[in-house]
Amino acid sequence: KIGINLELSGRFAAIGNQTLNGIKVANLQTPEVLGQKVELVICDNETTREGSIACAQRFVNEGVIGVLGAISSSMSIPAAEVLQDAGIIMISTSSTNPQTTQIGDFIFRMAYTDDFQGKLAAAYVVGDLGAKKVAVFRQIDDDYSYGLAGFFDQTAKKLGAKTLIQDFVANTVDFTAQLNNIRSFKPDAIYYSGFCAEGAPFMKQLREQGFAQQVVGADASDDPQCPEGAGAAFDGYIFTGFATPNLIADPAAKKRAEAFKQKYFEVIKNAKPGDFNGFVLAGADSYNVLVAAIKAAGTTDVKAVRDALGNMEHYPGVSGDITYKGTDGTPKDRTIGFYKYEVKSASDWKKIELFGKSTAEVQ
Amino acid sequence: MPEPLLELKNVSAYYGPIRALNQVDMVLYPGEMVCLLGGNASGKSTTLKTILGLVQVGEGEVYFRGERIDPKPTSYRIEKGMAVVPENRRVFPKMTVRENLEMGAYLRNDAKGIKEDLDYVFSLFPRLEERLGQMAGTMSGGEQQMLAMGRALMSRPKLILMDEPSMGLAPKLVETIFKIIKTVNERGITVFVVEQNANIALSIADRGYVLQTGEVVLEGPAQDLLHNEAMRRAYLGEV
Amino acid sequence: MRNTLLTLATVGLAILGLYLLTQAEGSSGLLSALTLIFIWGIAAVSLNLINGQLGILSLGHHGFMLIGGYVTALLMLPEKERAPFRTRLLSDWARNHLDLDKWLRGAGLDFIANSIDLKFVVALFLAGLAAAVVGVIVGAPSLRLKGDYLAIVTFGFGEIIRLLPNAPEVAALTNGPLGIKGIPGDAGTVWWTFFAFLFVLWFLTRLKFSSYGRAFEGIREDEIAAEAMGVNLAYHKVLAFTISAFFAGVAGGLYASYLQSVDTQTFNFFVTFFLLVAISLGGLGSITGAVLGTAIVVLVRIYGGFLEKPYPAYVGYLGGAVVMLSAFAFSAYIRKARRLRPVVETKHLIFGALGVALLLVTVLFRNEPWMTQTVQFFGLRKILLAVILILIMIYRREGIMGRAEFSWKLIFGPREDIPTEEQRKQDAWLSNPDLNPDAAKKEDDDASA
Amino acid sequence: MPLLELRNLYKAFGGLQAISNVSLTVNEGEIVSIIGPNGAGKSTLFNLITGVYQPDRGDIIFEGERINGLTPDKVTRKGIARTFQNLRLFTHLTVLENVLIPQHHRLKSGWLAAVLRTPAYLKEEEEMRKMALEKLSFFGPRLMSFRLHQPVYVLSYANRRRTEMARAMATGAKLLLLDEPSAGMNPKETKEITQIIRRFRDEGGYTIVLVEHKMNLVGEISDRVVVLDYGEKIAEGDYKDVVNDPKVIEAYLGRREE
Amino acid sequence: MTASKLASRSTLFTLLAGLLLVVLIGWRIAMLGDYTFARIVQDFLNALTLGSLYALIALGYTMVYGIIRLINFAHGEIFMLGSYFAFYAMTLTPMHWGLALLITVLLGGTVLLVLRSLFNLEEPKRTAALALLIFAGTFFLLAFRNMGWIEALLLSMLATGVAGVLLEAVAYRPLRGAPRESMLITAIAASFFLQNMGQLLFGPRVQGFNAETILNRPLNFTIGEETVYYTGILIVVPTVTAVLLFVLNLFVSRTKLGKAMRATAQDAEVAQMMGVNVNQVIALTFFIGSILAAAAGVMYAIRFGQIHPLMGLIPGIKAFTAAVIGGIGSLPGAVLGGLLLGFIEIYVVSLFPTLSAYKDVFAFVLLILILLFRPSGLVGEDLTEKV
Ligand SMILES: Nc1ncnc2c1ncn2[C@@H]1O[C@H](COP(=O)(O)OP(=O)(O)OP(=O)(O)O)[C@@H](O)[C@H]1O
Ligand SMILES: Nc1ncnc2c1ncn2[C@@H]1O[C@H](COP(=O)(O)OP(=O)(O)OP(=O)(O)O)[C@@H](O)[C@H]1O
Ligand SMILES: [Mg+2]
Ligand SMILES: [Mg+2]
Repeated sequence: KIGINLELSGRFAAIGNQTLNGIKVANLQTPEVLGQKVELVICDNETTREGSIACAQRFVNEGVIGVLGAISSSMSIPAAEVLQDAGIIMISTSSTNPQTTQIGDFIFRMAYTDDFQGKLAAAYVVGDLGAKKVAVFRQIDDDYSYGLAGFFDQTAKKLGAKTLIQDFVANTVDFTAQLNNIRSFKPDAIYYSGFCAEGAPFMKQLREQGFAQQVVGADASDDPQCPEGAGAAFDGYIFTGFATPNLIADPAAKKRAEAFKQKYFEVIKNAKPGDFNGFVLAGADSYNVLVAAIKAAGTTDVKAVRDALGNMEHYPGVSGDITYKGTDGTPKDRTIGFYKYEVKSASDWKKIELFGKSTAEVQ
Repeated sequence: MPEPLLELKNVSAYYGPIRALNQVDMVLYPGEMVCLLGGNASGKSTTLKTILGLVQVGEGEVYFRGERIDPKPTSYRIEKGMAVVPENRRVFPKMTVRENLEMGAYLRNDAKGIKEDLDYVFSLFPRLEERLGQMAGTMSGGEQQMLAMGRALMSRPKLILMDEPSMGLAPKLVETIFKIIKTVNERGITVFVVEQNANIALSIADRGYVLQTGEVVLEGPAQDLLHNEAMRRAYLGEV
Repeated sequence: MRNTLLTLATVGLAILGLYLLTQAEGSSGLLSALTLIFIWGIAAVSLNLINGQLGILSLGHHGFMLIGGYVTALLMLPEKERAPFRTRLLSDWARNHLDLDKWLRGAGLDFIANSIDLKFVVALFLAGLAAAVVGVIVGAPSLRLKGDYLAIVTFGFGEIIRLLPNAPEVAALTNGPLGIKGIPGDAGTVWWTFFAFLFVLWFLTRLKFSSYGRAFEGIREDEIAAEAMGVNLAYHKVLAFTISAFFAGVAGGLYASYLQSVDTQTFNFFVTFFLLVAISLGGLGSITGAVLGTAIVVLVRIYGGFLEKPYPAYVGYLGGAVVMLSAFAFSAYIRKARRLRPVVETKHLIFGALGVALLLVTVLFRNEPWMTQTVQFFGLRKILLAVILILIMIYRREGIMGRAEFSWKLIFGPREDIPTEEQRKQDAWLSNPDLNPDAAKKEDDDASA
Repeated sequence: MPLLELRNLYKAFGGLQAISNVSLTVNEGEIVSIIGPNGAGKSTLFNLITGVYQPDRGDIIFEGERINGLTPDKVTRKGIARTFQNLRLFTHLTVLENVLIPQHHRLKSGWLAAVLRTPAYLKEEEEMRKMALEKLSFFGPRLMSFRLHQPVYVLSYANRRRTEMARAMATGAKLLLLDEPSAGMNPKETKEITQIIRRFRDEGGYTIVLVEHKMNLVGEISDRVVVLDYGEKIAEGDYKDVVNDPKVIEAYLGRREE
Repeated sequence: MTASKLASRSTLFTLLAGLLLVVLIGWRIAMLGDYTFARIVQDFLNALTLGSLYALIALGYTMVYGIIRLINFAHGEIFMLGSYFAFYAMTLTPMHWGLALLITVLLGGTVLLVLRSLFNLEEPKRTAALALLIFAGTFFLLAFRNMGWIEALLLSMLATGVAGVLLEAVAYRPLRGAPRESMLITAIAASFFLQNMGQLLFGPRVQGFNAETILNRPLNFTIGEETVYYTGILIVVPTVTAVLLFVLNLFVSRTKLGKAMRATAQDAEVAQMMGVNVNQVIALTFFIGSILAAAAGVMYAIRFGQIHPLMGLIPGIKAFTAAVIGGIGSLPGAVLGGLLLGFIEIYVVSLFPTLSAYKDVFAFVLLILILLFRPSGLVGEDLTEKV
């Protein structure tokens, strides 16, 4: 029995459902372990902390072995507190805040952490793009965006660039004043660490107000809502995110991912091409590693499974090679992909894969 | 007997579990002036509200100009020719005197007729003309009462229902108001008036009904009621 | 006397039940539901004090809860913090100065120290106090305003309070938008919330049925009249507002402890919205109603989950048909009970027709793929809640309890406020003694004598 | 020393001089009636005395103390209570509660004592209840029996007027200002209320100023009658003199018929 | 303190506050240094754009709020519906004729019913003509046109108006005469319902609303060296708002129906006694309010390029705020309030860049200050009652 705690409605519903699909497909591929059928208990946390805690508690009641999710750090952390206390394994699919896995030994994640993402992006913007001045837009009331912007800002400064930070809050739609603020700063590039709900109007207004600079974003932009929302304004937008099959350096892992992608489009019939992304892979792999750990432990005893998971080395996941041994629950080596949107119109857009970078390299 | 203008057949009305009217029968003929009397809480206001449709008829039927109107909404009944001077005045407080009067003529479209009636109302209540632009809510109690009367007259009704029109009026005006009611009645408008001032009311009315705990306990020509011994004792306070 | 005994017995039973529940296997879901009911119940009855009893639409309750949450968080934060914090000024201070348990142990009162965490009591009290102080600051100037002007100002204050912990100047203490995590959660368990809830209920019920409570209700009914009757408007409004803020702060503290984290997004306007829904469902002005409403809302939110499970589409169609048909029957029933005619309104026939149509569709197309495919609707619970609320407002506009409170009399005693026919007759005799059959008889007797 | 003294009061609303140069003294134990045509400024006078409006000029002196500028609740606490012409009851509260609220300002116990139900508070509450019943008992069974626990909105108009009077008395005031106490009552009930108002003074010890349009009531109980017209005092004296004053007849009473 | 003294004191305070504000702004501009003239102009245009959008929303809000005195929490959701209707009209047309026919019958039928009950259409000939127009028009638009934004706007306004009337009939009408709180709660419930229904029916995700219109055409001019940017919306929305304000004000204060609306707001029972069909008048108010909401919703969607089921929440609150700042019941007040909000939001960000995330705090502080000194809003009516 495996619990799934995801943001299926509310603000992050889109990513939540993508992740859920990934888990479902993985479940179809490996429906059984130790001769028993794996039962998925789905719980929607409505993108609220309270909902996330309620889900966690429900899982404690139903006696699941492990919980997959949640997506964002804001929902993962409170659930992790409950599950850690109850001694249930949790694998957050895409929480990137470093805090999450520090809560305890039962908490794992599938993603990289933001310090890598921020550092890599800064290195790219200052190094590869050669920007001397960068304007940074962050959503100040979100753990993820705020933290990420901080890591970016630090590294960029370290690399010798000047930065100017502009703050906004969730649900902001009008950015004109902030844009006017960076006008005399004359940035060479712009870093955006927020989500698509704000990102689409942001990009639209950015272009309307005559800014032509390169904009770089992060994995929250890995969401069809971005190009579909703002259309051509997203053309040329570059962002970091979970690696898609092509960007995975390890050829074996790449193959696995490709195979999974095929399966995915077979199973999820009305999926659009853009719906397949790193979140799907992360969802699938969080399921896979848990099942693998159960198998390795040879029992459904939670403690044993946790130990198996904690000692897991080089598991061949669809998102790459997964090693938990010797970490706080964050896999050792994750590939961060760099992408670029090529957008003609809201309905005609492409995600170009640029290159991948391994977090192991930065370490 | 001519065709009745208004008829209540066996009407009962309820406020939740409380039965406020109990099998009331009443008839009004065109051109009559009928007076409704009764002690406090006997259901007089409720009777008017039932006729107007502000209180739902629980059992029984109400006919107006030959048509059964109890399932119809209030505005329909007004359209058919009722007008009302409500209990406790109830003018529109945030509208001027003029606007209040215009609201009285809401269903009419003949600008000329409205103008005539406006002048007529002013001739009855000169105070209203003085205060045309004042917010009705800031007028004194008696002034509001005049306004409520004037407003009812503005619709040129067939039947005018009045709930204590003399309440709060100076003695001089009370007389005037009953004269006005009389003239209104003589213009052919049927008048149904609830009045505590039974002496005056009965002296100008044609007939009267007396309510007690929601039941009609007495009815008859006004003169008879005026001289009815029990009636005098019960309502006119004479021993 | 009997009533007091009954009340005590009920409380005793509740404690026993709760105890058994905590011992039972697999009850943690139910327990956390109860915990939430108690926490939100405290917040709801405190909001009810202003919105229901004082009759002032206040939309800033989340602000007071947030203050309580932050204060509790800062005071209760353990020493070994998981997250790196920039400042732990307050929590360090609290650990050194507020640890009553240490003193108790020093005084040899170990058994108290072992059974309850006194520091949490103090923290909650201070949380309430902080909220109450802000309540005075907010209330004193703004309560002069009336109606919706006041509503929007309280909303404004609520939002300001909510956004302030993010301000750079205080972020060192509050950790900015990221909030404080790792508050010890054992303090937020069901016993704590239960007793806090009992206390608040006791307090507010007593307040309501005191002269002060009546004064509040007088203000709600007619400010001008209340003032003319000697009630000091400003004092009483600020008083109610402050007490309400105090308990909101307590609720916020408990909630923070339950969530083990506090931040500015948790206590957003939806919190107040949710509380409003709860108290109006139960009946504005009624404490019992507020509790009942909260219970319904929380339970629907937690246990309504089955509505959002995947099921074959025909279940949905059938469910729709049942809803429509019962809506039809229900409206007819209500109209009949209210003596409204006609019993079946033409427009309500739509419900019946739709119900029958849905039923037909289900039967006719029972084998079609779109009828057997699995569907899943997220968000049905909230829709259900909204529909319940609208229905209650339509058919019982004053809410489930209206303004009444639960009392033993309601169950055992006669209704005092609805007169019998007999009483009304007697009332009429006051105006007209002639109609009094006794009097008439007496006269007859006199005459015959 | 007169109980209440008004000295040269003025009040204007925009261009309308609602009260001009009105002076009046009321002695303890008197019943004074104020009459005058509609819109003469009678209710406005009450509003000035009770602090609902502030006079433009002039003084209001109660028990030797100037009370201009006090808020209505303070005025009430000084000992002046009123009823409203347009009825302002606490409509969703019961009759009894309506009569308890005006006693609240005399409560000595604080809110915490009220919550804790200290003996002192309970005693006060008991006294409040007793006083409420005492005031209501002026109206006999009309308000006392089942009506006591009925919410006001189910009461008929006249019963609401009675409740308002009981409520005003319960403030513990010395001076009652009654604005048309008999409105909405038939002649018989008016007679009844006349007796009751007299008993307010005789048994309750109140001083009463009332506004009325029913001359038989005014004639029966007034010690003194004051006539206002267009905001000015046009006559004052005992009932007989006043009603025969041609100015009053002209402005207010109209042609006498009897 | 007399009323007039109070008034003069509050004017004094207002003046003082205004002066303080000017000084503060001047000081900030001097502090900022690089705040060039072009940037000042740019900020002004930005503020005007945003403010006039708020004003437009507030205008529709006030139609219902000011006239029926119902805090229509669901207005934001009506606004959301308006933008979704337009969105689907634009993306789903031309559609299969069968589907078009079905929708035409459903939509056209309801519209017709609603219009009939709103305007007492009794003359059969005219009704038939109207019916023909509506059915044929809708069918044509749905089946044969790839709707542009203007057609979509019109259709959406009609459909949203009808939705508003239906909402009123289902949720509010049964509560006629109920205390204000009950209405308020129902409004909350309705808003809750529509939000979640929206999530269920339209999907929870953000949809791009990409219309090529003059409204979002980027335009610019130069001041000296620098360029100032704006879009067509800056011209269109203020104009539309001003015209609507004028027309609506005239309608409410001069026409019989407008008077009936006000009368209904003050005392619905007596309004009925005057022959006002209260249900009809309120339905009409909702119709107008919802049409305005739809228009505002489409403008908003075009401006910000996206729609989602919860999009109405914040504009709804902003409109409420604007309406209250301006003074309840006053149409010009609502517009003024909306503009003011827009200006605050922009200028806080540009004058206090580090505090830009707290612009709502500033907005609310200002709101509170305004109301403390002018308790009935900027141009609101006096609230004092005659006793
Ligand atoms: N809204 C209501 N709810 C419940 N009961 C009511 C309501 N309105 C009136 N009643 C009751 O119905 C009865 C009749 O009231 P009604 O107002 O018709 O009396 P009335 O004859 O007009 O008296 P009055 O002369 O005092 O105005 C009374 O017993 C009253 O208490
Ligand atoms: N707040 C106000 N604003 C403007 N005018 C007012 C206000 N209050 C009273 N008035 C006017 O002042 C005059 C006196 O009103 P007041 O209510 O005192 O009359 P009254 O003597 O009580 O009359 P009635 O016997 O009809 O009740 C009236 O003409 C009234 O219109
Ligand atoms: Mg009556
Ligand atoms: Mg008066």
